[in-house]
Amino acid sequence: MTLTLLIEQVLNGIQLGTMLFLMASGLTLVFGVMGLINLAHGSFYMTGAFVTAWVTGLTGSFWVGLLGGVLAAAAVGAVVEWTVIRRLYHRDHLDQVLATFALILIFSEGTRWIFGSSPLWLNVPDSLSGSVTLPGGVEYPLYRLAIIVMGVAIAIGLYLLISRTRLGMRIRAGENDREMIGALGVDISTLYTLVFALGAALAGLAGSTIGALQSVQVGMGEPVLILAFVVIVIGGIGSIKGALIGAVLVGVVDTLGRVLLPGLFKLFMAPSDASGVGAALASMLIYVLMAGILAFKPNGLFAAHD
Amino acid sequence: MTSLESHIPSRSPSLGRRPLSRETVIGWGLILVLVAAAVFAHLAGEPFYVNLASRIAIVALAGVGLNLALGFGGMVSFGHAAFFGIGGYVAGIGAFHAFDQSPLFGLSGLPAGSDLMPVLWLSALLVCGLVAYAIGAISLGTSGVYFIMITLAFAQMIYYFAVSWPTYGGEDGLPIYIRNSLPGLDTNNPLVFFTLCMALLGLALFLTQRWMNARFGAALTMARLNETRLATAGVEPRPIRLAAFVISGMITGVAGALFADLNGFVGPSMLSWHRSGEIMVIVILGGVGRLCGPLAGAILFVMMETLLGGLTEYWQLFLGVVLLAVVLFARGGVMGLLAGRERYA
Amino acid sequence: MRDPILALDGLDKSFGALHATRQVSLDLRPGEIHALIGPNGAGKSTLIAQIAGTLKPDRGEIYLERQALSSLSVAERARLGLGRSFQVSSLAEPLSVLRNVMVGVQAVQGSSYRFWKPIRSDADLVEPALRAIEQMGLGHRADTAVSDLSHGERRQVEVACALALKPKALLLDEPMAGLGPEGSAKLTELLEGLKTRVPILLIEHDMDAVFRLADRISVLVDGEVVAHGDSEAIRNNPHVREAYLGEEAC
Amino acid sequence: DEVKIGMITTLSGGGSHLGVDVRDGFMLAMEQAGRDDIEVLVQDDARKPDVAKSLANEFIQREDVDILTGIIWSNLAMAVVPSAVRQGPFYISPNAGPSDLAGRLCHNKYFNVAWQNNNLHEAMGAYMKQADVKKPFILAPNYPAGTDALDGFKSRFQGELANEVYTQLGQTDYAAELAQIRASDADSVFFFLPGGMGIAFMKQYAGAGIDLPVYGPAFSFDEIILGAVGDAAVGVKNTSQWAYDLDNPTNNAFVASFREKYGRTPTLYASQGFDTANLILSALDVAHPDDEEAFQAALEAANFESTRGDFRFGPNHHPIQDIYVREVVDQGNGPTNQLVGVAVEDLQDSFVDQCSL
Amino acid sequence: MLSVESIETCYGPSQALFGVDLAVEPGQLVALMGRNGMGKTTTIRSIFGLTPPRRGRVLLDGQPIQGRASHRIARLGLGLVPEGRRCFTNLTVRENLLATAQPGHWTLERVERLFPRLAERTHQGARTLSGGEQQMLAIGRALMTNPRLLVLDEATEGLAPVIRQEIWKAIHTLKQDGLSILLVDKTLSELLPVADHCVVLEKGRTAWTGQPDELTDALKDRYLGV
Ligand SMILES: Nc1ncnc2c1ncn2[C@@H]1O[C@H](COP(=O)(O)OP(=O)(O)OP(=O)(O)O)[C@@H](O)[C@H]1O
Ligand SMILES: Nc1ncnc2c1ncn2[C@@H]1O[C@H](COP(=O)(O)OP(=O)(O)OP(=O)(O)O)[C@@H](O)[C@H]1O
Ligand SMILES: [Mg+2]
Ligand SMILES: [Mg+2]
Repeated sequence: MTLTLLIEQVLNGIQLGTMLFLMASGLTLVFGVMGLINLAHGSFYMTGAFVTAWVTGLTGSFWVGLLGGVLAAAAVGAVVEWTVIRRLYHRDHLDQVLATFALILIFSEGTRWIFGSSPLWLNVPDSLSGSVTLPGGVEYPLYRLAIIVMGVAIAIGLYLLISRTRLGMRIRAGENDREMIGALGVDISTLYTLVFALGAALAGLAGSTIGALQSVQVGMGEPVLILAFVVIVIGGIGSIKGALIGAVLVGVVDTLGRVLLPGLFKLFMAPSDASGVGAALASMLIYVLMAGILAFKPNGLFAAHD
Repeated sequence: MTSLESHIPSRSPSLGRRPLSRETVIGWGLILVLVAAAVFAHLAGEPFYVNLASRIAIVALAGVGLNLALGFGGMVSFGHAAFFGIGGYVAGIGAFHAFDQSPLFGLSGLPAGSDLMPVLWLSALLVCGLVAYAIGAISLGTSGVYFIMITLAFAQMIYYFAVSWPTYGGEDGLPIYIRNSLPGLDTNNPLVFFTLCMALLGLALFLTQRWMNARFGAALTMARLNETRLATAGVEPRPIRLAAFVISGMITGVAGALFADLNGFVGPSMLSWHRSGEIMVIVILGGVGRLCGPLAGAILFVMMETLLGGLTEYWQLFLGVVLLAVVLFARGGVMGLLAGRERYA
Repeated sequence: MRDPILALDGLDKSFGALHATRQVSLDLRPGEIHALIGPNGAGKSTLIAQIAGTLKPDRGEIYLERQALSSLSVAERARLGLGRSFQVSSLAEPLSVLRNVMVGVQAVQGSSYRFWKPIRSDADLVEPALRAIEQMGLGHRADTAVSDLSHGERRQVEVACALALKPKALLLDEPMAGLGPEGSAKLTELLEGLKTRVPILLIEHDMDAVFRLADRISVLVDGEVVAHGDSEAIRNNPHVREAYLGEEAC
Repeated sequence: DEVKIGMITTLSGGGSHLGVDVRDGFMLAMEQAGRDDIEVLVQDDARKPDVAKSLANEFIQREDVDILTGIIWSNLAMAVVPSAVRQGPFYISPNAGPSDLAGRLCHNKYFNVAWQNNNLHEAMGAYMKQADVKKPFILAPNYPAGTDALDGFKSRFQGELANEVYTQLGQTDYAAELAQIRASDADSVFFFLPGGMGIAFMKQYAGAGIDLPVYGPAFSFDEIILGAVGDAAVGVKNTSQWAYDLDNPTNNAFVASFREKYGRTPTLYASQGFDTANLILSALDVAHPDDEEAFQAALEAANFESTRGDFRFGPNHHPIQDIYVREVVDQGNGPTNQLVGVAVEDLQDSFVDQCSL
Repeated sequence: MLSVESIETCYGPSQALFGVDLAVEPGQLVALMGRNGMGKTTTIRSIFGLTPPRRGRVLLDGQPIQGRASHRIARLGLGLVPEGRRCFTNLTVRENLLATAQPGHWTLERVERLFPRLAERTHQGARTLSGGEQQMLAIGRALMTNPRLLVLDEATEGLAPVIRQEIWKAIHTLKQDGLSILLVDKTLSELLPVADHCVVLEKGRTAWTGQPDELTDALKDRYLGV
């Protein structure tokens, strides 16, 4: 493999990682900060993608669609928090699992009821289509490059929000002792609704941007959800920095594994067997990575606390 | 101090339930209803319903296994499909090689497969026990959400392994053409098969109850509630947990072997994370850490799946609504609803 | 003088730049209460944690009846006879007092891997546990869930748990904290009776109790033992008065 | 004497548009036949093998159906079919055609009206050979249908490959594979990525600035998927046993009536459902399924008007049929397929020799 | 300013308060006393809406506040130093102080002057503070909300005598600054000199109220076990 190809693949890994980060950051906020296991996070991803595709179809503008998708995801998140999630904070993690599992079913089938079974059309906006030549001669799709830039910007913003602002302190304090922060005069319920909506909006943003690259269909959120969980666990729950590094790590390892492993096995196996075995191993690779990291660092790479 | 005899039976929520608590009655009631339904369906010539009852019993058995880890031990495993699937593949692979008299894994030197249920069950116990030991030994270093995810990770590895292992069908799975046998019994008869499933379920329930009331259970409960306290009291928490995790995986593995035989088929879908989620949902739905919770959950879940599926294409939507209603309004699951909130034996 | 039951030899522990324990050597002899006092943050709890095994000292060794403990786990140390109460009580909330105490009995009796006999009818288990509870004057609360107990009662349960281990040495981290005058008085009396059977390393800020109970007192300041002696000596030590007692001890 | 047909198909969750189309095509034919002695029961398998299995048992044991049909996915078919046909009913497959059921495990009561899974890939291999493609880059997901697909392709193509890549099942990001394609010296791309995987691949392919010609089986280019992929698919050649613009009276009538009833252009799955129903109807005209031998013979005769034109069964009850090549074009109202020629005439699957029928 | 009128409070099915009355006048320091488990903490929780009373009224400046969300009650000018400290252990010392701060007299500088130890540890995580340090933090945190009425539940528990004296001094200063204070503490010798008024609870009821000097040895023995 040439160096430019390798650089390109690393970029691909990073881009996959930044997308995962958008999902994972919302999840890690809700999960680490509010102590809630939210399996339905993938539904906000799906909501974002569907609404973006729908609005884009109506208005013809991807950007209006994107805005619509993000707002819709935030709104749906707020409503879900208000009607269901806030009854779950003081519950067992298991009740949360069951309730949000139920939400997945409701969202998936509800979406299918509204939009039908067929995948929707959504494409990369013209202004971001095509590719650019990066220094070093790497040719890279502009849209993916934009995702990387956006992801990094959001990561920095979130990190500052959580670690530097009063709002961030309150959110973390609320996770530690909800009752106490209420008794000290903070309206933690409203705060949590906002945080939840923010997480949903980030997931929606991921869904909208990725919807343009992948297929907008029912159930699209689930595989991403699992990966996002992997990411936050590797990075350390509740840590925005951990989510970013975990996401990039997962993205790069997954991408390079897929590319390099089959080649590696071809060195000592028949080519057609090698691609099969290599691909099989590549699909297990991130789970091996996660198990390996947790075996040595049981609280992830950047445990924010605990 | 009053004498012990007069002292203990009267004071009891803390020490374990009185002989016939409401929960026990309801547990027996559920078992009887299931058995009666199966027998009635058999007499009415409706083998489908007998098989449905077997399915309930098997899913409940898997739940009983998970409940030991999740409910009693506080180890939220999101990877129990691994054991369910491995149990299934043990049955499937055994039957596969017994069918064409080839040695296991096609490696000469290994014994041929077997289609005897007891042999397969024991193998499932053994294999799942070993796998659970390996997974548990690594995973128990973590806790909370990390434990959830690391168990998921191991299950996913096994899933992807099965998907891309062509010998036993990969993604297509492995059919079991002839149901595995038990000498002296016609396992193809639905009622006989149901009886087998029910017997294993009953045994698992009985043993679980025994274990949880014994010292092991006391230690496990303490490990769940306050690990520091357990260690300070002089018991190592980790081996206690590991033992429970291994037993839990073994029980779920046997359920998997039965499930493969019920369906005449085993495939990677038995290993997928959806399956882990489903077993978990059944346990939570029934009531976490309640002896008969998994049974109650399995009855409700399988019935809903069957009945709603016949009504509408969007049945999963209604399943979701029902599940949500149960969490929000019936705390402690079905058993909580029927037998009260009390959970800690 | 008899051999010490528990001996610390040059324990040292740092958290980053913070030197929490500096070369601490202490011992605990049969039949005595050895009180450890010192300002908040002096490192008393950290020291207890090192003895009990939840923290690993950077240097130094701990001996229980001459056996070195540093390679043993928390549970192993407990089984050897090291009883402990926590500064912030750490119990299984939903379980009854009796169940909390019984686990300790189970551990000293050997295996927890018994799968058959119900503990409920296991007199070997229940009786010693009840005895420990009665000793703490909590007999009437044995079946109450810990979550329903008041703050003070929980402290008593903690001590009962430690007693159930039939310990050779007892480490009590502020057992009086949160107890009313009545409760403190009762506990003082109890510890006084107990010390003949089990020597106690006592951390306490309640100076009335300390001066009444302690046979010896060590004063820890900034991780270092700065004074050591009987009540009288400590009370009159100007350095201790300044660093810890304030003008109170007159 | 009434006839009961049980249809188990995927109506919910991922990939449900295939099941919906098979069902709609099937029901259209039934409606057009207007017979009131046939009862069709439809159930959703949610794409889970054990649910499908349990539904099959329900249909067989409780409803006592004469004919089963409907399964979309090979792994579900493998779970259901071998034991179902042994219990009594006929199974007529409208879609899944795993190799074992065509070969080793073929059965006198099992018929496939669609294709053996490899048909379309083999045909594409043959077509690309003819079209003088020199060095294709081929990829498919790493699961049995994927490896079968590439093996089928290679069996007819028999030339040099730029690379052979197996992706992860369910993978949605193909940046790494696209970079490999760009860096290779391939002159074309052949891929088999069903469902959402194909949509994702095509969209990303279009954005990656690669302009090698793309080939694939029809599975990634049905009208519904084209709607989601958009212009990115224009120019792709794909093989199919059917095309909506295939000019024969049966097909013209089918496409018109389907559009009228459901307001959309039928996909190949709809045509398969339609053909399945018509095959069953043609056999029912001759015999009742209770008369097993006669009914089997009537099915084997395949005496019905197929939307594909000529249709006959090989000895293993799988079709021997022409496979066409279609090209995706955009004539102003969204991309759609246009028939461009025949890839292979009278293609028969390669597993027939393993079948003992 | 605060008056509690025969409130009854339950924890689930078990009732803990059976009619507690008390009143705090502006600038007063009221001591709430009673043996272990008599309901002092529960009374405080009821005032703050953490376990809302089933019956009875809680009035602040004449306005009923029972049944409101606890953050609204706190915003009306009540500051809480809870039993068991309950610092936000995942925050640093400074973050603990700032997270819930309200503008007013008490600022970070003032609190750090009151407790210099906190200034030294300002970036340390609260989890690793010693018990006494956590107690100071809890008081500082409550002060930073700039309350009109400060409620301290066993604020000197587990503190070294020197520190305790400091805290009593601080409480004294706070009182002189005109802050109203409701205080629970076990150490009568330190409590009684600063208290303006005493309320004694027994089994969830107000059993006695009066001036500190009216608290005879007989009463002490009966209600407080001294
Ligand atoms: N894990 C840790 N990391 C950093 N510092 C720590 C850690 N644990 C304790 N400390 C610090 O070590 C010092 C000693 O703490 P310790 O809890 O032992 O005090 P103590 O003497 O028990 O005080 P108190 O009487 O208030 O309970 C404190 O300053 C504390 O902040
Ligand atoms: N969370 C709870 N659930 C049930 N009962 C409780 C709970 N908390 C306290 N109680 C009960 O309520 C009664 C009053 O307890 P409370 O904590 O108010 O007493 P207290 O006067 O503050 O005692 P202490 O001096 O020990 O702190 C006690 O009998 C106690 O057992
Ligand atoms: Mg301490
Ligand atoms: Mg209290």
